[in-house]
Amino acid sequence: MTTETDLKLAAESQATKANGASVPITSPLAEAQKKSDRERNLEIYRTMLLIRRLEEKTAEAYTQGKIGGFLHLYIGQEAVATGVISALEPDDHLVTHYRDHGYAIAKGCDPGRILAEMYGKSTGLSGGKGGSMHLADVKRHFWGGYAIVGGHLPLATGLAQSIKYQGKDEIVVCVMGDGSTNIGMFHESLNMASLYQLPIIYLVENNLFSMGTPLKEHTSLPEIHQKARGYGMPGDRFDGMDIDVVYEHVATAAQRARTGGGPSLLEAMTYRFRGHSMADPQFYRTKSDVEEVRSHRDPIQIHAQRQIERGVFSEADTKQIADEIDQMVIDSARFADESPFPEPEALWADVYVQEHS
Amino acid sequence: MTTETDLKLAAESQATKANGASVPITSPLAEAQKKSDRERNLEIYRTMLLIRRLEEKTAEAYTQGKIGGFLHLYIGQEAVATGVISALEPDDHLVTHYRDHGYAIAKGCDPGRILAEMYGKSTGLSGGKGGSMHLADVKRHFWGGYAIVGGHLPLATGLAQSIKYQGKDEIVVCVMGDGSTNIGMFHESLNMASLYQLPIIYLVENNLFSMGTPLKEHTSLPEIHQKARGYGMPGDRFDGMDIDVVYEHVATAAQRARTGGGPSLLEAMTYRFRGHSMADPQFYRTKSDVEEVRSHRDPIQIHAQRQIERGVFSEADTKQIADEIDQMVIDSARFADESPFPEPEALWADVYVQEHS
Amino acid sequence: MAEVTYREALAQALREEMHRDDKVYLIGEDIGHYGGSYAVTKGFLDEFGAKRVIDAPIAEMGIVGTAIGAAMDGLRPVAELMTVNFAILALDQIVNHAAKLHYMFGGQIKVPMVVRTVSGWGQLGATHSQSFEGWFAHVPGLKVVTPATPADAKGMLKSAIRGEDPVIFIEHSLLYGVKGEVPEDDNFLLPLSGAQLLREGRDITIVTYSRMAILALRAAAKLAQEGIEVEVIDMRALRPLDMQPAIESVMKTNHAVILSEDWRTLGMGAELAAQIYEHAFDYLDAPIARVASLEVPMPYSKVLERMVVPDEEKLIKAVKETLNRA
Amino acid sequence: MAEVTYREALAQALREEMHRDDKVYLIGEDIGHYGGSYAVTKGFLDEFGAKRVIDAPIAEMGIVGTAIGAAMDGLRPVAELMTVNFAILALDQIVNHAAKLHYMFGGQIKVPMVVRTVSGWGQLGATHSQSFEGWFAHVPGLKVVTPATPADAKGMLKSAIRGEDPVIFIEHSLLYGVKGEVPEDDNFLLPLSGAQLLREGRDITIVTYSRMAILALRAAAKLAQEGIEVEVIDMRALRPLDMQPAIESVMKTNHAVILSEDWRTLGMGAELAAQIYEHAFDYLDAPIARVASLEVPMPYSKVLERMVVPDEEKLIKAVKETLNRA
Ligand SMILES: Cc1ncc(C[n+]2csc(CCOP(=O)(O)OP(=O)(O)O)c2C)c(N)n1
Ligand SMILES: Cc1ncc(C[n+]2csc(CCOP(=O)(O)OP(=O)(O)O)c2C)c(N)n1
Ligand SMILES: [Mg+2]
Ligand SMILES: [Mg+2]
Repeated sequence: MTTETDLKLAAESQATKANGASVPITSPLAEAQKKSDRERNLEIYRTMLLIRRLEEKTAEAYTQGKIGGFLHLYIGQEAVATGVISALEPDDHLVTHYRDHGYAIAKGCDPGRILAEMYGKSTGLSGGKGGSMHLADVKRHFWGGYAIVGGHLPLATGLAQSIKYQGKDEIVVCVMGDGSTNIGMFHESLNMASLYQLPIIYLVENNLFSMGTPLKEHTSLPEIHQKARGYGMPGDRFDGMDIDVVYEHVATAAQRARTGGGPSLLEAMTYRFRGHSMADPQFYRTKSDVEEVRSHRDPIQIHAQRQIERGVFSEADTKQIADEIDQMVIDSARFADESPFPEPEALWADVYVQEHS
Repeated sequence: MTTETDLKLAAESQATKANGASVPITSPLAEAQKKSDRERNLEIYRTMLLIRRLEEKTAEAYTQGKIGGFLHLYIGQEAVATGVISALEPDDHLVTHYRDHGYAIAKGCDPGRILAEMYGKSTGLSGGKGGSMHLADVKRHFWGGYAIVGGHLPLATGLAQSIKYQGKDEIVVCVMGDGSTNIGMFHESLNMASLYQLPIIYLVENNLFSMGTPLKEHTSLPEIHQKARGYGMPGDRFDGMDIDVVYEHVATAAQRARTGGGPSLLEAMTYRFRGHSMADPQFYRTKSDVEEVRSHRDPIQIHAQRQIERGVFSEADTKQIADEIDQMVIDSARFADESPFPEPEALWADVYVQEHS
Repeated sequence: MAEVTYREALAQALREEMHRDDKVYLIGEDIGHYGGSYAVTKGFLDEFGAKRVIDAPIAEMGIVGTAIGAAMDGLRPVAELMTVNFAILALDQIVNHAAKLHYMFGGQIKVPMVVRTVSGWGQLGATHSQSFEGWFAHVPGLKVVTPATPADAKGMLKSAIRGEDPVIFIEHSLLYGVKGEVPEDDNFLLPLSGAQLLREGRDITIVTYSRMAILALRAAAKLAQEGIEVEVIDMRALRPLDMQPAIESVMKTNHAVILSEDWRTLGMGAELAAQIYEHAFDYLDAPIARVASLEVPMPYSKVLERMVVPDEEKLIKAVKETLNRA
Repeated sequence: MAEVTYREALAQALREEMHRDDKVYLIGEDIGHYGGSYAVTKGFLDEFGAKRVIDAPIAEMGIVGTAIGAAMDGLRPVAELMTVNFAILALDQIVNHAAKLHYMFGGQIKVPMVVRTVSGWGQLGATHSQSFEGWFAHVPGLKVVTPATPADAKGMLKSAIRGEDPVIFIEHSLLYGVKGEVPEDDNFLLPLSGAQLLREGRDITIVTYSRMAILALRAAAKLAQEGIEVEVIDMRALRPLDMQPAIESVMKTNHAVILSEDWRTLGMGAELAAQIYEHAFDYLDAPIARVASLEVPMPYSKVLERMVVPDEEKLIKAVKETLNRA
């Protein structure tokens, strides 16, 4: 199957070109925005379902030992990534925390290369060197997932500084969890972003837990969006389980950032249906806590139900998409399985850009 | 003069006893609170003038090469330290930044030992090992001046945590400059203090400059007391050049902290009449900027004028105090001059409490 | 004596000291509700309550800094930093504060604090697989402990908690499940320095610590079958360093290999080797070999990660090369 | 060639590169209105404006982190950290981010950033007198430069700014006033590694860097009067390390002293010594001496501080002891 692999990599060949895009950036989700109500909502459904199904495959692969280390699933939070990316321009910049699979998919990254990265294969987005927490696709302006909590906030802020410095009309979205808002880098980053009026959105996915620590026990101000007040910055909280709501609020903040209005702090109220990572025994909540939310606020259900009621698409459409996605997941897994591990030479590659000088 | 030295050190002998007070803590400023209006205001005048005169002596000693390293004078900000300490109980805890001379004096530390510390003498408050930025007098619950900007905030927060843990009714005051509110440790400390409802006051001396960087250029929210909102904490701003105003506002926050009301963020508006340190060329402001404030808002003038007008004390009283203080400064300088430098053995003392084990 | 895991030995030490002294409390991320990211403090929140088992915000500087402040006032905090990779976020508090206060203020302040943290790897990626024990060991005012066995883990942690100085206590994520004999005595205390001879041998000395000590013993057993008698020295504590056992051993074996899991350049191996050269110069028949991690950010892919870290094969190769030189 | 100070050489490098490439900008505390805490960027705010000379808040993580982000997007930031003592507040950004991104993301990201910072002492107290160059030199992915002369300062800073990798550029506060010949050429570039022979001698080799190189030359001159011919090697860059000149020199002199201003244990001296032993083992007539700072938090009092730091007397003593041994 190397031919398939080769084709895919050829198509993705600019992916490893460092720093910035070399070709116009496109993604299904972005293109769908310009299309009909039906097209747009089908693409949103497709994206959310792909995230869900690929994560399920990922969990399975982890139990099979094909994926190692820490694995943080995005199941339950699909509407946030999907809503965020659909509200952005294709060339807008994205920086996320380690819970990055959903964003990689929404940004249009190849699911086969996403899985391959988690399998530690040379065909992975980061050549197998990053793994689950460090997916990146710079040619799509997805600058990667980061695993030091809060560590990516200054980086994202610097990206925004560069965009303003160069007078570009792009913006940056920096994603983090609720627990990440307590670390010093949050403070330093938001202060600088507001002080310099940078085109950036800090998006907090408030899933009510910092690993196993409940929101009210880790922060003195559980209304996280209100932390924006400390920086003279607008803050906004909304339902992160409803894609349409997410789109609304992100679009507003994006408009503000793009037109010189400066940064925003957004808080998407969401919930993860799985543990913090695959290792999480979840002593801190009950199965019924999770069932409660899953049964009433599943973002994919909410979206499908609404669009079917609106007659925008039908049960049949969702079935067809489900079938397409099942096949896509199978193909992606096969691609990852059949891809080669990195050659030993890869070990010493890219420690420095200029080894000598 | 070793006899005088010996006497002073004998009187201060508990000073080097580690961790906490061994004898009931007293200080002139604290005692004066319980006395008459006249006594109280004379003591306040005495304290502010001693700070001013000792700083002038310090500056002179620096130019004579008796003091080395960084020297940050407190001239112009006297009303803040004096107001803060007069509003506290003698056994309340104090942690400050490197601009600590005024606080050491207000807390009742011996001026001779303060100067001796700056001279690097063994009779200094910290045995000559700390210098100007690291005065401390633990037996008076003055836990010291710290020179890593923001570095002392977590320490002060931990002191407050210990006080609450042990059920003591003391409180902590943590002093910092306006520029220090931008560093991550400010965020982490205030969040934890509010989350755990600790008995602490964070007091910002807003002298409008972070070294040479103007307030509006270093922080996105120049109304520093409003940063408290990000932590669900009360914030309060007031005139730091008026001792009576400082007393008022600090007393209120102290009462809140002492009665389980949790932490506060106070902002005292003040100004330094000298450079950031002795090395400061002050390119960032004009002589007339300083003259303007010095002539209209000198905290010592404001206090003296008001009390004389109120008939609480007279010109003659101030003259007499001035004479006493001039003598005190002369004696302190002599004590510092005549004190011995540390013995070579001191180099290896106190690296560890338990060298072996 | 009972057979318990490294994890359980640590839990015993914490539990016993918390029962003995109510000034001892724990603070760290997810040590309570979650039960500890490596399950060391599982059940502690129920047993001791939220006052003494504090689930901290993600704020490494705040966690260590407040622990220092509480220690200054006489409490005995045990701060947990989930891994040593995050400990560098708190390095200012550890290096510029905990290590300095007693000296800088002329003995007026004491900081009886323990910082528990964890080294290790296992497809965790570049930012979660580092070893920084050498950085802490560079700093006067700190004590640095790296126990390899359950017994050392328990005895040294108890001593660290009862001691008067700041201690950086570095555990290893790949050791938590390892079992060993541990005394049940409530007052089982071990000194915070002192290297230990783990295995006698006449041909060559392996100087190491933490998890690598186990690796060294396994390699030594294999080498014995080939007639190579290896002496293994476990440093146990990295500051203060007790070099005497290693130096005496090398004076006997005339050959040495330093084995550590950190990056080679400026790693622990550099100091351990330098001191052996300085004190056993005339006894060495060959240069000392340093077996350490290859100097790349840790790659995620297991095929690459395997190449980076020291293993039996690399160690055995270094031993043979050192013996066969010249 | 013109005689200029180390300070002026740095200012020339910054000014020239800013004129050459408008993607180069400066960010740091008090580099603008104040003119730089060591006056290196005096006048830059007026010359280049606030867009390219940014007076940052006191936020070391933010300063370095935003510089990394801007570098990722193609700018060439020069971040200034007022002293290396505060640089450890930004260590997470430097070690877990700047050093890792290019590798961790499979080559997709580049970080062409320079962090200028300063070591030094002078009655500044325990928290303001430290040397951490060895910590940066431990980290794969970073380049570490420690120029001793105005020419090196200028040529290496210009190369660092034009390079594609993150560079930690460590200046010395006691060198800013020192003068030296500096080429006026706008394209005067020096490689970011490569040790240099500063003085030839047959008897013993002093291996050092930064300000200590000046001290070594002074001591060498004195020793020459006593008939002891010292060879002085300036390492200039600490990562990557160019050991060849030092090793060849020791093969000739058979004696070595390592001179550095950091604490001895786990300091630069450990690595430099270890590598010389490894590569010149059979040529050494005596163990290598390490002259470094005494291992205490730096005391303020000048009578104590004087005892801590290396000086001519201590160096000369070490040279003679090494030569007279056995
Ligand atoms: C500086 C730092 N401290 C601790 C950790 C360990 N850690 C990883 S994720 C996490 C919890 C983060 O929770 P949150 O920010 O709410 O994000 P979520 O996982 O819920 O999406 C912790 C403590 C880390 N990676 N980095
Ligand atoms: C972490 C850190 N960064 C930088 C410095 C250098 N520095 C010392 S004081 C100072 C300015 C502080 O200003 P502010 O907080 O307003 O206090 P002020 O001196 O005005 O009282 C700076 C940048 C430091 N000591 N620590
Ligand atoms: Mg969360
Ligand atoms: Mg100020």
